[in-house]
Amino acid sequence: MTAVEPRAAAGTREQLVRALTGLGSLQARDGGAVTVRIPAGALEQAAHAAAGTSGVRLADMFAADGDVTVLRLVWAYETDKPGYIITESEIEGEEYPPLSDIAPAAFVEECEIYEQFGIRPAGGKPLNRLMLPPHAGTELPTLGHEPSRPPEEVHAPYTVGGQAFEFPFGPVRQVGVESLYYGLVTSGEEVVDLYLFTWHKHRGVEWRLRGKTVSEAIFLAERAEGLSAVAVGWAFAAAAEAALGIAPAPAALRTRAVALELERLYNHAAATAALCQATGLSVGQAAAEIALERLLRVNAASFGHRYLFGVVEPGGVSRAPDADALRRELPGAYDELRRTTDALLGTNSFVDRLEACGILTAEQARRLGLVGPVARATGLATDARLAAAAGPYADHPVNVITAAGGDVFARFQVMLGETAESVRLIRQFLDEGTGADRTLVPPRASTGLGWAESSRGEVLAWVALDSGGRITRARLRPGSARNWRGFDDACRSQNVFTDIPIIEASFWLTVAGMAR
Amino acid sequence: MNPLDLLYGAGGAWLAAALAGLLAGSRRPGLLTCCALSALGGAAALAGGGWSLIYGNTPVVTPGGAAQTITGGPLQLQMTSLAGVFVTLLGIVAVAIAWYAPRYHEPGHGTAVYLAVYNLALFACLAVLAAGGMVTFLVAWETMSLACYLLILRHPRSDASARGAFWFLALSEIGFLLVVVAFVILSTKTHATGLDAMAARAHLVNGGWRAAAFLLALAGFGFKAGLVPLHVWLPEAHPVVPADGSAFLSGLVVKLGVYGIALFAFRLDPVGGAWPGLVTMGAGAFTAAIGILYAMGERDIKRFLAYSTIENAGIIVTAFGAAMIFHAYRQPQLYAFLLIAGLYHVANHGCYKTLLFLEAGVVEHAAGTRDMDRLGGLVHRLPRSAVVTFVGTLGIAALPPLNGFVSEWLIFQGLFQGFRTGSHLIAILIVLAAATLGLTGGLAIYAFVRGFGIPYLGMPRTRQSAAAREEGQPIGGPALLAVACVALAVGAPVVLAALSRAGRTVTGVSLGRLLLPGELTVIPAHADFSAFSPTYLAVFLGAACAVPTLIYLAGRPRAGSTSVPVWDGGMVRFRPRMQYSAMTFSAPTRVTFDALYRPAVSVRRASDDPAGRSGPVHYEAQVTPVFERYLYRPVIRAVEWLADAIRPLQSGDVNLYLLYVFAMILLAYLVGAL
Amino acid sequence: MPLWFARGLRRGVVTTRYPARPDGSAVALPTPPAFRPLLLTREIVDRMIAQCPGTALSRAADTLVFDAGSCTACGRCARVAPHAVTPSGEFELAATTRSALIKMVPILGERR
Amino acid sequence: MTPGPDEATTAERLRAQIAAQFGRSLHIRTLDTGSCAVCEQEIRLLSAPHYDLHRLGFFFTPAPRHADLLLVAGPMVRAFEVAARKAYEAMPGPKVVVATGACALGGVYQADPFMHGEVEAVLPVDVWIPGCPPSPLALLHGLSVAVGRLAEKVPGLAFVADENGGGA
Repeated sequence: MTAVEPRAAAGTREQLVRALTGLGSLQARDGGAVTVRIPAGALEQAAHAAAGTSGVRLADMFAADGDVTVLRLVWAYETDKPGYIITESEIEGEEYPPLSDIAPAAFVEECEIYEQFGIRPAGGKPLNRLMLPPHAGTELPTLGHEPSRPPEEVHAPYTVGGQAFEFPFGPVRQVGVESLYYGLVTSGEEVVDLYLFTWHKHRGVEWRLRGKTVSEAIFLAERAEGLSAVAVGWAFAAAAEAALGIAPAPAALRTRAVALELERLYNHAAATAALCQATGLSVGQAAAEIALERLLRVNAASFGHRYLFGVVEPGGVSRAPDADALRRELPGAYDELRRTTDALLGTNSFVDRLEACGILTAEQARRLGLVGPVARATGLATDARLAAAAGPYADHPVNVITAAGGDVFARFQVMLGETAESVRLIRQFLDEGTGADRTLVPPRASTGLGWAESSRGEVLAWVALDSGGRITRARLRPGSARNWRGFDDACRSQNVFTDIPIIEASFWLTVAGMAR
Repeated sequence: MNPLDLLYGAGGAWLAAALAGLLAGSRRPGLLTCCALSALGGAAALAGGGWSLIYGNTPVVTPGGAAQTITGGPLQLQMTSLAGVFVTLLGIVAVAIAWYAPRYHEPGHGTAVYLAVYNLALFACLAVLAAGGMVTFLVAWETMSLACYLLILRHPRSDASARGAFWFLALSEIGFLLVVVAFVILSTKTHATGLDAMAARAHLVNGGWRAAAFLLALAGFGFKAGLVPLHVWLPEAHPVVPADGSAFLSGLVVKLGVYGIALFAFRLDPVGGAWPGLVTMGAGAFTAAIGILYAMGERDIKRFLAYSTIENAGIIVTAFGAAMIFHAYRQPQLYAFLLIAGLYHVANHGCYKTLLFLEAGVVEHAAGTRDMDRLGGLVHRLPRSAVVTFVGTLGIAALPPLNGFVSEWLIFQGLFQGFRTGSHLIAILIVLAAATLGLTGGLAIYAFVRGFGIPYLGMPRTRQSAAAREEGQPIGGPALLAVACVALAVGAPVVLAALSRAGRTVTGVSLGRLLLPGELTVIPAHADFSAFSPTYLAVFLGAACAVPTLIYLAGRPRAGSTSVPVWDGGMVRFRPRMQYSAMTFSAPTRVTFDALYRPAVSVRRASDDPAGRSGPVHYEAQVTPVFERYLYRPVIRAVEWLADAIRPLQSGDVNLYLLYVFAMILLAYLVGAL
Repeated sequence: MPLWFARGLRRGVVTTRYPARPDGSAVALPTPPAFRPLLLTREIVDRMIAQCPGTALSRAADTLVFDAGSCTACGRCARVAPHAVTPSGEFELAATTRSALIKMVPILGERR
Repeated sequence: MTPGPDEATTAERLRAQIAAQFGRSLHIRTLDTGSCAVCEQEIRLLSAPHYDLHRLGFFFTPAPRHADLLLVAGPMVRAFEVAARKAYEAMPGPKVVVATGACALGGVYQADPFMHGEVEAVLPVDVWIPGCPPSPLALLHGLSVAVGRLAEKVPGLAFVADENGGGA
């Protein structure tokens, strides 16, 4: 693979935009996102230009089906003025340039697009099955037209020479965890390869969002990844708002931000509990779960839902938090968590299992386009909250917590840092005042991109609306959909099977978010 | 009338079989005749060998009179009890293979030649064992080597068989050279060519010469016996021979090497002093351990079995070496006991290894491959073979109640009594050897759990192995050997009685009652040490298995019970790739002994895209053939270099050659002039 | 480990007594709506049905069919008619028949 | 079975019932048939100190072979159907299936090529627990109801529950 390496000298965002515009034409420019139309011929060149600029990451890639399939690449720009650049190109025929050769992060999306739209990267590299199970009884509907021929069996780890075998695990795994199939390819000792089937949970959310109004759609959107309901909801709402050209009231945005940070808090607490479970530290798990439960009760007390469902709505929020309850309850719950984590950091049997376990290098994270704590633990300061041109995170800049090492312990430390940061932010947002205003949504035909930083990393949403305000294409990309692709590399850095649960806990992803 | 006369019959029958094979083997009836004759010869050899165990040594006879025969010396024949053990084995193996061959081979020209050569090889082996003089021995030995070389060349077009045959021939010839020198030393020093005469006058030779002769013989025969590092021909040759051929090589030819060692160690020149024994024992133990470790690294059933042959040869030689030590330390009983134990293991290994190779042939024909990782689930497809193979596997894994266990137990009992030498150092060294054999035994069980489990149990890994059928596959021969294995276990007392008689003719020590005080109990040479009865053990284990079975059958719940598939985590279905493979099964050993294996690991994928791999994963861990690479390759290179260095002399240009001649003459004149 | 032991002791018992005793934390939980038949009109009901993101609400003539099983307690119906719809506060809803979760609410608001 | 009039004895009765019929332990296997990961979080919390369902004699088991109760969340994605059936068949009788959460009860998704939309379409559900997600308390209540169903399913036993009139 000859992936393009970024040049040392970072061009400014405007330079890149100009470079891309030179190849095509500027479509739209709102808040954080710039849309450039690139002719299919120049797509490869454009991808080179973007991937070659340091601080630019391929954040997402998806297609939409009209009379002709349109391929959109979302580039996250992370240095001087963070934001997003969307390139859209109309693809005639079955093939488009092999983008994953330029930006490896595109591979999973290439597979997904092939499944859904039947267009594939030129060069005929084998693509994996992602969402559509091979054993599906009925023919599953796709967003676009069918692929000419179905993708090859996922990773088919037919171990030629038979010097390794596949250790099957799942889809029904331990109690109280999501369905997921691990194919653990091992030579008896080391982890040769690890691959995942997530289609046991593929619910076709993007498919069923079509034809709904954004207000109806957000109900399903936030259930795409329930543990990041606020983040996904916000990203989706923001996309809708961008499309409809409305800006929610600052108070409403602060409400969202409070909810978002609460969500981050309880997720990190849950991850801590999972880490304890994976390392066999039951007492720590119990302590962390006490903190988790208290945080969830804070959520319930302040927003009326333990998992903050239904808080975010297009145009604003459905309800404001009970600020007094929050001020009253949160510090206690947070101290509970903090005491537990402090004790954990003092427990060698715990820390030793975390250190040098499931290592990912910054290089890997960058190439794979990883986001969230996983990426930040490798030293990449990537955070979608920085990309806010306005709103609470612009007024109260978040200081991004990073760590070096990229191992489980680094991820744990990032989580700890972020919990403290979240509490600080919540306090500031509350002090500035939160509200439940909701601007109503006049329908109009347009498209928009939205984003939010969930506890698992950047969530992206993109919607295209028709004149009736109904969705023609909605793209949801929760953090999980990104970070699972780093999981097998992290596991392969390890030779011990028993570390895999620890690594999984430290990623703290959901299958739901991946399978949607 | 003595055993020798029977053996004339056997030899004649095999020559006839060879002739029949050569003339008519290309058609089914001729093939059958050939095999029938071969079996007849086998039966005769079996009878003769068996008889000679009881009869003792026959006098040396010279059928051609003292006249110089084509052998360049008088043809001297003699049947000794020591050789009798091997002749008996030869008989059993010959019968089993003769029973097996007609179904295994397709009639045809190649087969005809092959069978002819094979019967010739049988004859030559018999001649080796019946040789009463050194010239006869050497001629027979060389004939045997060449015959085996032709056997290995069954499919001369394939490079593999050419390589295997070459390795065999090259090493045999080197070995032969050493053996010749050893014999020459003895005969010149003893002024005798008859083996008896040599043995009788051996004490006249001074220690240095005798030691030299012994070491030469040990090395020379070691090439045949597969002593590490002289073993390299086995894994190369066995895979390319037809199954019965490799069965013959492992079951017998290797044993002839062992016979040669025994011949020198115990009969011709029992060297004084402990160190030759120590050398022999050390070589044996080393061979055993290395052999089984390499066996763990093999996926090809035949190569796997070949390495296990090396291991067993090592065990036998260890026993012989220990026997020599005890001899040097005036422990006649243990000396005799370990010799007997070693011979016992010879017989056992001859049976089950032949069996396993024959069954490997069945598997190869039925499933189209010998690669364990492409087999699987054969127990449902080849049930008869599975049962027979299982018996052989129990035997070779030295698990009670089968024969392998008996002989290995005896060997261990002998080694554990190393303290009786009185010398601490020697005692420690012997126990060290015992420990090595212990490790070997443990690994052997591991290896054969794999060797049986991977091909026979689980799911078939390829379509071919799923389509394997038993119809038309030979079974008689292996079954006979399975019976022999059980007999050798249950009938241990009888066997030991016979062997102790045979041993007496060599060692002069009579163990009879000391070894077998009761009818069915065995005492390892010293009553105060330990005792056990293979027969009772077999019976007891049989009962121990039967009782729970009966209880289960009796107490099986009558109530209706539902059977549901195994809980597989909700997978759509198990796939063959999800089962332990041969190489993953042995991965722990590979990791533990990686200093020896030096595995070179390579992982390849159809697309090694860092953003999500795709396509088949190809994982290989190649074991480095240490001895080939670091011992033989340099030698080969040196030889090649020498050849290159000489080549320029021969330009093929006549004038140049004339110049050489002229120069030579000139030189001669000059020399003459001076 | 001793440290954890000490923490555990200091932490005391947090375990709920439920089901022996009711649990205080239940009050904050989102619960399916309770309808005031007298304040319901067809028009209100239809608007609520339109707002319901799931399949919990439907109308058969003059009865509002409310399927508590399908209800996600999102509260959208309550926002349509805050006076007619209030949280039921009932969370012990588990039933042994599906039909037990379906409630028929007469629409009596028309009468007046 | 809604808890009897006498609240204080509910837990006692539950424990007694479990003790009587299931040797002091009723084992639960959970299934995720396409949930949004929140129901799983709530189920995990059942064994957390705040709810600690072990005190009532419930235990989680990873192997359906040992399970008496199948706790199913999610809208039963068709691709998961095989696994769901296998898990159910792997359980020894008597067994109950508890559908957990609005998805499992058909409140969020309708039947379509992707999913059945509710658990009932594939497995014989005995107890329905509403809620999105059902809180741990709701789950505890649901489990107590399930014990009642399970008790009814055990043939020819005197039900402790019925004796003190709590059998529903």
